[in-house]
Amino acid sequence: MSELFIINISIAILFLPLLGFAVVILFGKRFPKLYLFEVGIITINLLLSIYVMVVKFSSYINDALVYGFTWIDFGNVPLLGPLNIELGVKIDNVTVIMFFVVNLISMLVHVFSLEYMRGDKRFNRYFAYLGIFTFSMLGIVISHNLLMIYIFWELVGLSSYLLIGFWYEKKSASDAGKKAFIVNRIGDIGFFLGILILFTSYHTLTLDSIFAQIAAGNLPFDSAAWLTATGILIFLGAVGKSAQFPLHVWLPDAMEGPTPVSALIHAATMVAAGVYLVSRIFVMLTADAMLVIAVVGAFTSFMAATIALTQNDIKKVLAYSTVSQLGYMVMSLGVGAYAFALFHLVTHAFFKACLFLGSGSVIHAMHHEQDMRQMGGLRKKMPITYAAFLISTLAISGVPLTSGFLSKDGILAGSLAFGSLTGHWLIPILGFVVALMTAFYMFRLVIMTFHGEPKNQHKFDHAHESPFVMAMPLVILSVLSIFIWYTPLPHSPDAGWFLSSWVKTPHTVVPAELSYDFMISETPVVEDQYSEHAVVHSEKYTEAMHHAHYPAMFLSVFLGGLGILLAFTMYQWKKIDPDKLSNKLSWLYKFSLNKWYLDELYDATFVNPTIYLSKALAWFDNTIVDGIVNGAATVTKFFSAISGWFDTYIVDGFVNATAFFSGFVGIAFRKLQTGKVQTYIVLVVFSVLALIFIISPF
Amino acid sequence: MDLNGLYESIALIKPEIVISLTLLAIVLFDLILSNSKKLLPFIAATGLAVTLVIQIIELSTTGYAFSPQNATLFYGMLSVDSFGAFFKVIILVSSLLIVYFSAVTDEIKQSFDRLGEYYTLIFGMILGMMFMTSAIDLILIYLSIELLSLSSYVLAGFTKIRQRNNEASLKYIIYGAVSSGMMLFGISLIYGMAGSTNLVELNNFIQSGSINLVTFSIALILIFAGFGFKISVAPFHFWTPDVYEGAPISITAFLSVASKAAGFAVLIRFIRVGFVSYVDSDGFWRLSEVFDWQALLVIISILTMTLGNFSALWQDNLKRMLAYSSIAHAGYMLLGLAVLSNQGAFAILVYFSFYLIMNIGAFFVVMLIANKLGSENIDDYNGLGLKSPFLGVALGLFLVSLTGLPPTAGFIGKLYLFIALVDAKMIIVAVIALLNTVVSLYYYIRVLKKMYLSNPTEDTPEIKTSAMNTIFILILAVPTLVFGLYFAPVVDFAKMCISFFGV
Amino acid sequence: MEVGLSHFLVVSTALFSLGIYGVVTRKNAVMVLMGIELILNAANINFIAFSRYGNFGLNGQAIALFVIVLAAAEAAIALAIVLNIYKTYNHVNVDEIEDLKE
Amino acid sequence: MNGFPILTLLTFIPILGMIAVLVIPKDKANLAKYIALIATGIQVVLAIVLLSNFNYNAGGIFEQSSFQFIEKFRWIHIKGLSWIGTVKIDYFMGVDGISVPMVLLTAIISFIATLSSWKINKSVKGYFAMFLLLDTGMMGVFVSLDFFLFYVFWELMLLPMYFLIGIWGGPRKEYAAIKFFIYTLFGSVFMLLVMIGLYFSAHETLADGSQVFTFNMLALMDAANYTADGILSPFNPENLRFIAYIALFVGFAIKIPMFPFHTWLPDAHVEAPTPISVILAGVLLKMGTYGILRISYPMFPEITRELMWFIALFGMINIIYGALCALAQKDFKKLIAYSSISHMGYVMLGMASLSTTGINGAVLQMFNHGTITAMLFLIVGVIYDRAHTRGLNDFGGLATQMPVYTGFVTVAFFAAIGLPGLSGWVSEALVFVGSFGVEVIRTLAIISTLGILLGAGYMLWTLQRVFLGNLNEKWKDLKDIDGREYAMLIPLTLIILFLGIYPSALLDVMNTSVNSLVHFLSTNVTNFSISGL
Amino acid sequence: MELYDIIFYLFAAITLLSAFIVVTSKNIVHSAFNLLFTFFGVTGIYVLLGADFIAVVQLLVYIGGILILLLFGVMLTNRITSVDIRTGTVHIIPAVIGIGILWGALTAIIAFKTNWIVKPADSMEPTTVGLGNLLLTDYVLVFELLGILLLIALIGAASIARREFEELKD
Repeated sequence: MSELFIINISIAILFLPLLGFAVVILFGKRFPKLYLFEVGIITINLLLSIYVMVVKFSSYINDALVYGFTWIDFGNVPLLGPLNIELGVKIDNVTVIMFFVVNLISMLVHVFSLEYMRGDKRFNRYFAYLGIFTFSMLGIVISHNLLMIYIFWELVGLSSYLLIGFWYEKKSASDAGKKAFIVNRIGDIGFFLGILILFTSYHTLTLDSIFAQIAAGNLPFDSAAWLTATGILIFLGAVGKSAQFPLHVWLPDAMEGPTPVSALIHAATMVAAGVYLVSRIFVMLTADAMLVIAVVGAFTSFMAATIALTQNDIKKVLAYSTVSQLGYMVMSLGVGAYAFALFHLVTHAFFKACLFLGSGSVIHAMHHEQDMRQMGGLRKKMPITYAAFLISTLAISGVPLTSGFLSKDGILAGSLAFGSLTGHWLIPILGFVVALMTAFYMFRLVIMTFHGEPKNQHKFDHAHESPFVMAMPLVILSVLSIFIWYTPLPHSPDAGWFLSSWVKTPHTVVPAELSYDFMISETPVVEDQYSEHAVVHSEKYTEAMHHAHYPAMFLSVFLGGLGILLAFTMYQWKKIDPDKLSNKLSWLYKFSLNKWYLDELYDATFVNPTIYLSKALAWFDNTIVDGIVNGAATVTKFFSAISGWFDTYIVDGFVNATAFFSGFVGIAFRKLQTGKVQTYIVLVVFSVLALIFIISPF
Repeated sequence: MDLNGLYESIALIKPEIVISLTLLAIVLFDLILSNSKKLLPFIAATGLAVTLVIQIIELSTTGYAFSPQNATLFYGMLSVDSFGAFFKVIILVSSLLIVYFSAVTDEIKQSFDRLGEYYTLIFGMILGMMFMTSAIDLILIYLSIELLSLSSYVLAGFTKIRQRNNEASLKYIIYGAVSSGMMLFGISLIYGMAGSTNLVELNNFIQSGSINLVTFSIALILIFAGFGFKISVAPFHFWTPDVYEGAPISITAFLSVASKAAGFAVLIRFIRVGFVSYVDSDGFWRLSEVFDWQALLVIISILTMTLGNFSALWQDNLKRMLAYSSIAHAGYMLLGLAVLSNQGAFAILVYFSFYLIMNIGAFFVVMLIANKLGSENIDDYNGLGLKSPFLGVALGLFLVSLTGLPPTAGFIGKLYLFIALVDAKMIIVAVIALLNTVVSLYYYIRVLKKMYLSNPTEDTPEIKTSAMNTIFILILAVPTLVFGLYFAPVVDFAKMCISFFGV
Repeated sequence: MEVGLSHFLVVSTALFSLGIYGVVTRKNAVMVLMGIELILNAANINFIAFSRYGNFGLNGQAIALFVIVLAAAEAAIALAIVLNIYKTYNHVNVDEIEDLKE
Repeated sequence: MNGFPILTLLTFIPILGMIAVLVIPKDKANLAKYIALIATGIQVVLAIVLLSNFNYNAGGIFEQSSFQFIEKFRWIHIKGLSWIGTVKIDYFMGVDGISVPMVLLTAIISFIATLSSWKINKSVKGYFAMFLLLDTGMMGVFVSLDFFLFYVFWELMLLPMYFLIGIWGGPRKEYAAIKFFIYTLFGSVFMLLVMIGLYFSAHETLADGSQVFTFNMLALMDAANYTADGILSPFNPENLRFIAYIALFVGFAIKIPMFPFHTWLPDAHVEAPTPISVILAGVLLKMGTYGILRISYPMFPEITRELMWFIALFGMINIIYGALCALAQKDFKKLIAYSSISHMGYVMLGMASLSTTGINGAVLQMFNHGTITAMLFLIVGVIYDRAHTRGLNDFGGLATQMPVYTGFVTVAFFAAIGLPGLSGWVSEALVFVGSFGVEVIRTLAIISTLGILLGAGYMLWTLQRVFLGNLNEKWKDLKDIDGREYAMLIPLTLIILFLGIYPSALLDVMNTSVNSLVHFLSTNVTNFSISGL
Repeated sequence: MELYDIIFYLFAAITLLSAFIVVTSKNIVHSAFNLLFTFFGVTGIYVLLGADFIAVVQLLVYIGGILILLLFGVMLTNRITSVDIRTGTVHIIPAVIGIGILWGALTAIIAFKTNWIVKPADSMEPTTVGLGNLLLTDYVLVFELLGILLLIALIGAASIARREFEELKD
C-alpha cells in the first residue's frame, strides 16, 4: 500500500459521513428510509478505518503520513515575503486509533439509535446530524494544522449544538444547545488567540513547522511568557470542549440531547477532542503551562466528582463523571503522562459510551424516566444491560482486570511521579480522592438503578430488556472494557501494545530552561519531524513513574474498593442513611447538589450583566447616541413639551441632525419676521448700526 | 461730451435701446389697439428676443459710454463689457421665460385688461436691470435701481383683487424707499469725499488720497443697505418673504432671478471697479485697504444663508419657502463675491446660469399646481407626485438641483463656488456653507416627501399639462439635468464673460 | 462760530434721522411717506452742501434735481398704493397690515 | 476584451432599464419587473464575464497601467485662463482587485433584490425605476477612478434610496428616509470639500506636457504630483491633510456606519422594504469601507498610518457595541441591522491593520457580509411577508412549521456567527490574523474577539426565540418558502458555502491589489510626510 | 455773527423743528402742514448754498407737488368728518434708542470728525444754465432714463389707482 493510498482512504473516511449528511439532509424529506444510507456509510467507514489502522500498524508504524496543500496564498507580501495558509492532514498512530474509536462508537450509536429514536418525527435529520458530527470529529483527528483543527473544532460545536437541541420544542433543550455553543465559544476564543499568536510569529499553522521553529529557539514575540500564554490559550479551547473548570457548565446541560448523542458526543468523542488537542500541542507546552493544565485537570476532576456524588438524574451523574474523567486526562497531560492520557481517552471512550448507552437503554425501558429515585431493581428485568453496565462501572472505578484500571493507574502513577519530582503533591492527592469518589458514586448509581426494590412500580412493570440493536452495542462496548484488548498483563499497561509500540510520548521542543527538567531526554532526538518519536521521557521521569507505579496501583485499588464498599453500605445495605448524612452535612450537600452554584454565579457575574449592559446600551443607543448625534433630541423633546406644534413637527419626521439648533435658530429668525414693515426697518437700522460698529475701523 | 462721443455711446447700448423701444411699442399698442391685448406677450417676446440676439452679437463689445465732458480719464456712466453682457443675457433669458410664465399664470389672466401696463412695467424693470449691470456711476446705479424698484413695487401689487398683493406692494415700497434713501445718503457722503459719483474716480480717489475711514465705512454700509435690499441678503432681506409670498407668482419668480441677478451684477461691479487696485496673476482682487469688504461680505453671506435656510425649514407656503430659499442662495452667491477674486465672480456667473433655470422652473411648476389647486400650501401637495407624475418629477428635479445634489446643474454651481472658496483657503466658511446645504435639504426634500411619501387624498388634483407647458418645463428641466453632467458650455461661456472693462 | 459745511451736515443728519424715525414710528402710511421725503431731503442737502463747499461743480445740484424728480415719482406710486390699501382695508395703518408673516 | 466598454455597460445597463421602465404604459406596469430582472441579469452576466477576463496578477491601486478594463475619455475639458486653471474631468473607469469583488457583489445582490421585489405592487414603475437608478449609482461608485465621477455616483444613489425607503417603507418610513438622507449628505458634503481641496493640491501632467489640476484619483495618490503650496499638499508646511482626512473619513464612516454615526442604520433598515434592506446592507454599507480603501488610504498614507489605531478602535467599538445592541433588540430586522454594524466593525478592524491579511480579510468580509446580511434580510422578509410582524418574541417553533426555511436560516445565522466552513468565518479570521499581527492594534484585536462570542449569543438566542420551542398556534398556517424564494436564497447559500470552503476563489482576485496597496502604504508614507505632519 | 449765519440758523431751526413735529405730531394734518415748513426750510438752505434753481424746483415739486399729493392722500384715506384724523405710534422705544444712536454717530462722525474737502467757494452765480448744460451732456443718459422712470411711474400709479370693477366683482 502506498502512503498516498492510505492518505486517500483516510480522506475518504473523513468525507464519507459528510456525504451521508448532505444526502440525508437534502433528500431526507422525500425518502423516509434514507437514514439507512447514513448507517451504511458509517459502517463502511468503520471497516475502512479498521483497514487503515491495520495497514498503518503493519507497514508504517513509525512513520507519519502527511499531506498538505495551500488553502490561501497571499503571494509575496510586502515586508514579509511569501505568505500562505496551508491545510493538511497527518496520519499517525494516534490518528488511526482515534479513527477507529470514533467510527466504532459512532457506528454503535447509529445502530443503537435505530431503535432508541424510532418514531421520532425527525428521524432522518437525526442521522444526518450524526453524520456531520462524525465528519467534524474525524476532521479534528486527522488535521495536521491548527487552523484546520479549529475549523473542525467549530464544526463539532455546531453538530453538538444541533444534536443537543434536537428536541428543540423543549426550551431546556434549546437552552442547553445555546449554552453549549456559547460556553464553547469562550474557550474557542482562547484557542483562536493562540492560533493568532502562532501565525503571527511563525506564518504557518502546520504543527510540525511550528514545533520546528520553537525547537530552533524561535519563541513567539521572542518571549517565553508568550509561549506559555500560547499553550494556555490553546488549552483554553480544550477547557471549553472538554468541559474543564470553569467552562464545564455546559456539559451537564447537554444531557438534554438524546441519550445516544450523549454517549457519542458528550462522553466518548467530542469532549475528548480537547484532550486530543492538548496532546497535539503537548510538545510546545512550557513547565508553567503544564502546571496550569495539571491543576485545572485535577481540580475539575475533583469538583465534578463531588457534584456527581449527590445528583439524582442518571444522566447527570454520568455527565459529571465524564467531566471528572476528562479532568483526569487533562491532569495526566499536565503531569507529563502523555501516553496515559491518550490511553485513558480510549478506554474511557468505550466504557463511558457503554455507560451512556446503558443508561439510554434504562431510560428507554423506563419511558424516558431519568430520575434514579424512580428506578431500582432493574437488573432482573434487564440482565444484559445490567451486565454491560456493571462491567463498565467496574472499569470506571478502576477495578483490576478492566481497561479503566490500566489507564487510571497510569495516570495516578504519573501524577504521583509529578508530585515527587516537583513537590506539587496536591495534584496526586486530588487524583486519589477522585478515585475514591468515582467508585462511590458510580456504584451508588448502579445500586439505585439496578439493585434494591423498584420505587415506581408502574414504570417498573412496563420496563423490559432492550431489543438486540440496542443490546448489541452495549455488549460490544463492555467487552472492550476488559484489559485483554490492551495488554497481556492485567497489572502492567506498559506491557501492552498501546503504550509500548503505538503511542509514544513525543519529545518536547520547548527550550530547556522553560521546561521541566524531567521532560528533557538525555537521548538525542531523531531529527525527522514526520517520524514517530521514541519514548523521550527522561530517565528521571521514567524512574519516578516506575517507583510510583505500585504505590499508586495499591492505593487506587484500595480507594476504589473503599468507595464501592461505602456505596454498598449506604445504598444496598442501608447501614448509613444517606438522607441523614446529607442533613448532617447540609451545606456541603447543597453545595454539591447545586453544582457549586457555578451556574448561578455565572448568571450573576457574566450573563446577566451582559444582558443588562446590552439593554442599557440599546437604550443608550436609542436615546443618547441618537440624541447627541441628532442634536440633542432630548432637548428637542423638552422643547416640544413647550409647544405642541413643535412636537407634531418632530413626529412628522423632522427630528434631524440639527433639530434643536434649527429649531432654535428657526424660531429666532421667525420671530423677526413679524409682518410689520416698520419692525423690519427698525431691524435694518439696528443691523446697519451693528455693521458700522463691526466693520468700521474706529 | 461731443456728439461723436454720444453716437459712440448710443452704439454701445443697443440692447437697452431696443428694450426702451419695445417698452414704447407696448405702451402705444396698448393705447391704440386696446382690443388685441392678446398680442402683447408676442410683442414683448419679440422685443426680448431681438434684444437677446443683439446682445449676443455684441457680447464682446467693450467700452465706456456717456463720458463726462471734463473727464481727465476716459471713463463714463456705463461700462459695457462682457461681464455686464453676461448678466444682461441672464436677465433677458429670464425675462423671456417670465413672459411665457405670465401668459400662463391665472393671476395675470384675471387682470387681462391691464396687460399693457403689466408688460410696460416688466419692461421698466428690465430696463432698470440692464442699466444696473453696466452702470459705473453711483447716481446711475441709484436711478436704475429705482427704475427697477418702482416697476416692481407696482407689479408686486398688480393683481389687486388679492389682499396680499396690496400688502406686498405697500411693504415693498416702504421698505424699498427707506433702503434707497439710506443708499442715497451714503452716496451723498461718498460724493462729499470723492467729489464725484463715478466709480472709476472713486477708485482713483481711494488710491490717491488720505481718507476718513470711519465716514467712508458708514457711507459704504449705507450703500450696501441698498444693494442688500436688492439682492435680499440678511439683514436687509425682511421684505423678501412677505413680498414674494404676496406678489403674483410670475413676479416673484422674476424678482428672485432677474432682479437678484442685476443686484449682484451691480454689487460686483461696484466693488470690482470702485475698490480693486489690481488683480494678481491668480485672479485675486487686491483691494485698497480702506474697507474690509471681505469681512462684511463673509458675515453677511453666512448670516444670509443660515437665516434663509433655517427659516425656510418652517414654511408651509411653497412660495414663501422658495423666497427663503432664494435668500439662502443669495447667501451662497455672496460668498463667491466674498472671495474677492475672479474665481469667485466667475463662480457667481456659473451659479446664476443654473440658478436661473432651476428657480424659474420650480416657480413655474408651483404656479401650474397653484393654478389648479388654488393654493401654494405644502399640505395640499399630498401625493401629488403620484397623481401628476410629470409635474412631480419636474418639481423634484428642480428642488434637488436647488439643493445642489449631483448630477444636477445646481451641484455644478455649488461646486464652482466651493472651488473658489477652497482656492482662497476659506475653509471654515466653506464648511459652514456646506452644512447649510445639508440643512437646505430638509425643506426641499419635505416637498418631495409630501408629493411622494404621503398618500394622495381626494383633493389631490390630477394636473394635465398642456403641450406648451410641457415643452416649457422640459426646456428648463433638461438643461438642469444635462448641465449637471456636461457643464462645459456654460462654464466656457461664463469664463468668456468674466472680463471687466476698466481697472 | 462761522457757518460751515458741518453745520449743514448737522441739519442733514438730523433730518435723515428724523425721517427714519418717522418711517418707523408712525402708524399712518401717509405719515410714513412723509418720513421718506425727509430722508431724501437730507440726502439732497448733503449733495448740494458738498458740491458747494468742495467746489465740485454743479454735479451735486444735478443729482439733487434727479432725486427731487425721483421723489415725486416715488411719492406718486406710493400714494397710489396707499389708496389701494385703503380701498382694501379701509384703513392705512401700516402696522396692522401684517397678514403676510410667519 | 479590448475596447469592449464592459464597465460602462455594467454601470449604465440599469439606466437603460430605467428608461425602458419609464416608457412602458401604465397598464403594463408589471412588465417593469421583468425589465429590471433582465437588466440586473445582464449585469450579473457581465460581472461574471468581467471576472473571468480579469487578470489576477495586476495590482491596480495606484498605477493606471495595472488597472483593467480601463475606459478613459475626456468628459469635461475647460481651457484655463491666466487665473483659472484648466478644468479637466475624465470619464475614467477601471477595476482592480479591490473593486472586482464589489462589482460582483453589486451585480449579484441587485439581481437577488430584484427577485425579492417581486411582490411590490405599489407604483411598480416608480419602484423599479428608482431601483435601477440606485443600481447604477452603486455600480458607478465601484468602478470610478475619477474623484468627480465617484462623487457624482456617490450622490446619485441618495435620492433613489430616499424614495425607496420613503415610499415603499414601513410605518416610520419618512423619518427613516430623511434620516438616511441627511446623514449621508452630511457626510458627503465633507467629502466634496476634501475633493476640492485635493483638486487644488495636485497637478496631473497631460500628454502635451501641460500640468493641470486634477480629479484623477490615481494622480492624487502620487506624492510627486502635489504642488508646493496646495492646501492638502504634503509639501505645504501648513497643510490641512489631517483635518481633511478626518473629514473624508467621517464621510465614509457614516456610510459604514461607524459608531457614533450609525444611528441612521437601524431606522433605515427597519423601515425599508426587504429588497432595499438587502441592497442597503449588501452593497451600500460597503461603499464606505471601499471609499476608505480606494481614497483615504492611498491618498493619505501617512495619516492613515498615524490613525490606524483609531480606525481599529472604532472598528472594535463597532464590533462590541453593535453586538451588544443587537442582543437587546426585540425586532428581527433591527437585530440584523445592529449585527451589520458589528460585522462592519470587522471590516474596519481588518483595514486598520494595513496588512495583507487584514485588508484581504476586510475586503472579503465586505463581500461576505454583503451576501450573508442580504440573506438574513431576505429571511426576515420571508417571515414578514407571511406573518406581518417581526417581533422576535412573537414567534417560536417555526422550525417545525417551515423546516426548509429554517435550514436556510441556520446556514445564514451560522455564517453570520462565523462558523468555519461558511464564508463569514474566513474573512473574520483573516481580519483577526491581520489585526493581531500588528502590534499597535493587537490589544484592540484581542478585545474584538469578544464580538465572536456576543455574535453567537444574539444569533443563537434569536434562532431559539423564533425557530425553536413549541410552535405558536397563531402561525400554524405559515407556508414554507416558495420557488421564488428558493431562487433568492439558494444562490446566496451556495456562495456562502463555496467561499467558506474555497475562499481563494475571491481572495486570489483581490490579493495582488491588496499587496500592492499594502506596499504602497508602507513605502509611500515618507513621500507623503515630507513636511507638516 | 453775520447775516448769512443768522439766516442759516433760522432756516435750520425751521427745518428741524417742523420736521420734528412732522414725525411726532399725533395729528396728521398738523404733520402735513409742518412738512410744508420743513420743505420751505430746506429750500432756504438750498438758497444759502447757492442752488437757486434747485431751490425753485424744491418749491415747485415738493411743496407744489408732493405735499399736495400727500395731503390728498391724507384726505382720501381718512374720513375727515367722522373720525379724528390722528395717528398712533409704534416702536417708540426701539426707534428712540436705535435712531438716537444712529443720529449721534452720524452727527458726531460726519459733521464733526471728518475732514471734508473744503475748497474756497466760487461766488454764487445762477446755476440754471450750467445745470441745463449738464443735464443734456454729462447726465443725458440719466436724464433720459428719468424720463422713462416718470413714464413708468405714471403708468404704474395709474394702473394701481384705476378702479377695476370687473376684477373686484369676482
